[in-house]
Amino acid sequence: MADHSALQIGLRRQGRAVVISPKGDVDLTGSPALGVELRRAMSEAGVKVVVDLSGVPYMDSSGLATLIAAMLAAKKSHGEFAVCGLSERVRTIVQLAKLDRILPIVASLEDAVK
Amino acid sequence: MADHSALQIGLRRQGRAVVISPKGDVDLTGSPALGVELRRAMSEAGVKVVVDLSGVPYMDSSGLATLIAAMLAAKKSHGEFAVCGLSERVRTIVQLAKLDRILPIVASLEDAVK
Amino acid sequence: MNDQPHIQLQIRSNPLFLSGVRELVYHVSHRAGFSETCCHQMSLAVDEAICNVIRHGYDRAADRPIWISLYFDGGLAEPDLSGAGGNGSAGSLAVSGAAGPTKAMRIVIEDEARQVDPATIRSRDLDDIRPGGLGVHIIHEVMDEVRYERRDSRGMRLTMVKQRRSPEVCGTEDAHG
Amino acid sequence: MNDQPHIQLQIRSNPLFLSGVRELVYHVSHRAGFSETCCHQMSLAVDEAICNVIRHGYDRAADRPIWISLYFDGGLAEPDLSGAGGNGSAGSLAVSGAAGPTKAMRIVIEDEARQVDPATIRSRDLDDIRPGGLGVHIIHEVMDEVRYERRDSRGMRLTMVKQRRSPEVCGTEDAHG
Ligand SMILES: Nc1ncnc2c1ncn2[C@@H]1O[C@H](COP(=O)(O)OP(=O)(O)O)[C@@H](O)[C@H]1O
Ligand SMILES: Nc1ncnc2c1ncn2[C@@H]1O[C@H](COP(=O)(O)OP(=O)(O)O)[C@@H](O)[C@H]1O
Repeated sequence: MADHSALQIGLRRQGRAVVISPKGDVDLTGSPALGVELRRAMSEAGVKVVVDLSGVPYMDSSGLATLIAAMLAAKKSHGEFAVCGLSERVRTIVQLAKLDRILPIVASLEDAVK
Repeated sequence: MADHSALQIGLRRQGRAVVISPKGDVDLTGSPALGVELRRAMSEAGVKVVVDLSGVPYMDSSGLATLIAAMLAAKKSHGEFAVCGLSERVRTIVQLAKLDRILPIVASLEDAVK
Repeated sequence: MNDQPHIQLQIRSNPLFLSGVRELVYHVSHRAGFSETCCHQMSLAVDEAICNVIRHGYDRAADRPIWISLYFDGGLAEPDLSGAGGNGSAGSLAVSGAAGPTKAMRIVIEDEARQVDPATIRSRDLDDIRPGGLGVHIIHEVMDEVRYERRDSRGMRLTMVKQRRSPEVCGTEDAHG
Repeated sequence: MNDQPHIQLQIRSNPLFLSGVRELVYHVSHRAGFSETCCHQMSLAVDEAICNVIRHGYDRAADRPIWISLYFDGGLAEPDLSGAGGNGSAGSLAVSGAAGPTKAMRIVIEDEARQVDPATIRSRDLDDIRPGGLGVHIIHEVMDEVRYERRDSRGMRLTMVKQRRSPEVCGTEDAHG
């Protein structure tokens, strides 16, 4: 059984990027914390913010909304933002919401932090 | 999320051994099928029957009962029987039932088919 | 139509219960023979629907009731338990649980929250890219039927149906005995 | 003691529902702050108890009712949802869900099956090695309190309690905003 504990959020620098790695389900209980970390990371000028979803087995529309908010905020402030590491299941919900061409999804973490 | 489909039971020969590999939860719905396979395999003289539990994330007392029945049947017919591949979680329930010193548990499949 | 649900769940409107409800829905639908994808979809739809009750119906109050009823239309396999208990008696192979006669799963979610016009519960234009407003769209995408209505007394009722397509019998199809 | 359960589940006595109920119990107890081991133990105890109702109480009939009630004694954290919906407003960190004030989990399982003397529901001598007769032992091993009783009307009631030990706060203990 996968670990379905409450969301834990890792944070590290990798070159010019800040990589945010939630671990757990990004649902209504976890999305607010992810949003807080995203806004905090983005408040720093010149960084690229990368969300690595490889530790996220499940996401619902509250998680999608959090990612869209981050994307829009990045656009507004001319910052950079990328998402990577989507599991099959998370990819499916991104597609269901027709966000697969809108969210800046990159193939791998290596590409994302470039 | 682990695959929690209904129990699937693999069967193969490895040297003198018949290896039975249930995949899925061995609970009240799955134990009867495992029991059938065990009895079938044991009806053949001279084989060693090995149950590889590495594909079993969960087992309850109906699964334990099935393993005990197989062990007793093997004793009665002077057959050989071994269990391997217990996950932490399955090992815990074996211990709870105080069966860890009673069931013929071996460390690995290689040891089991020897 | 059988009007006693196979499973009825009452929870309080605390988001901490979402994951448990999702997993319940996932596992029982899987045992009823739906494909993994369909089970994920149904658990997602239930999650979205409950989130909406919590956020819109109950204004995020965490202690109000929500009822979730699951109906397996067409019935459900009854595993053959003979031989279980392991007393060594002969027993036929249990129905694998994946091959139930279930034709569709019906999920009904009810609350005591404020009543709204069902027509106002709808998806927005997705071309307008903004956070939020995705839940109802997702529910409609993954379920075959979706109907919101006012309950007689108070609160709302959401009925969702997912058909089980025949080639989606998953798992093994073992011979019986 | 609060007498409205946080979660109440009614299922029919079909073993196909066991996995769903186990997962529900596992996940909600995890969100209430119990350690993984304790969650596994509680889901195992519920599985064993329901199996016994199906096998001994209902003689394996698959369509009889079983009620499972979950009480989080001491209460339950209410995650802070502000900021959810992602509209960009500031929001404090949600309570991680692992740090609830839950002191104990109480699980009550009820049926309409034949009434038996609670004293006859007991574990056997485990030195006698034979299949079966392990469920009640396991339930007693993993739960802190176990009480079987006759219900007023008909059927039996099993009440099981598991204390949450304080050092077992699992997951992160993030600062609150
Ligand atoms: N259970 C409900 N009770 C009342 N209104 C609801 C309910 N579910 C959805 N709605 C309405 O439908 C709209 C669309 O919901 P949804 O697509 O989930 O997006 P969001 O919740 O982010 O607004 C909501 O804004 C709300 O007005
Ligand atoms: N829900 C129940 N209703 C009636 N009798 C029960 C119930 N649960 C347990 N029992 C009795 O307790 C005994 C021990 O149960 P258990 O330890 O689970 O082993 P087993 O079910 O294999 O006999 C059973 O044989 C039965 O007589």
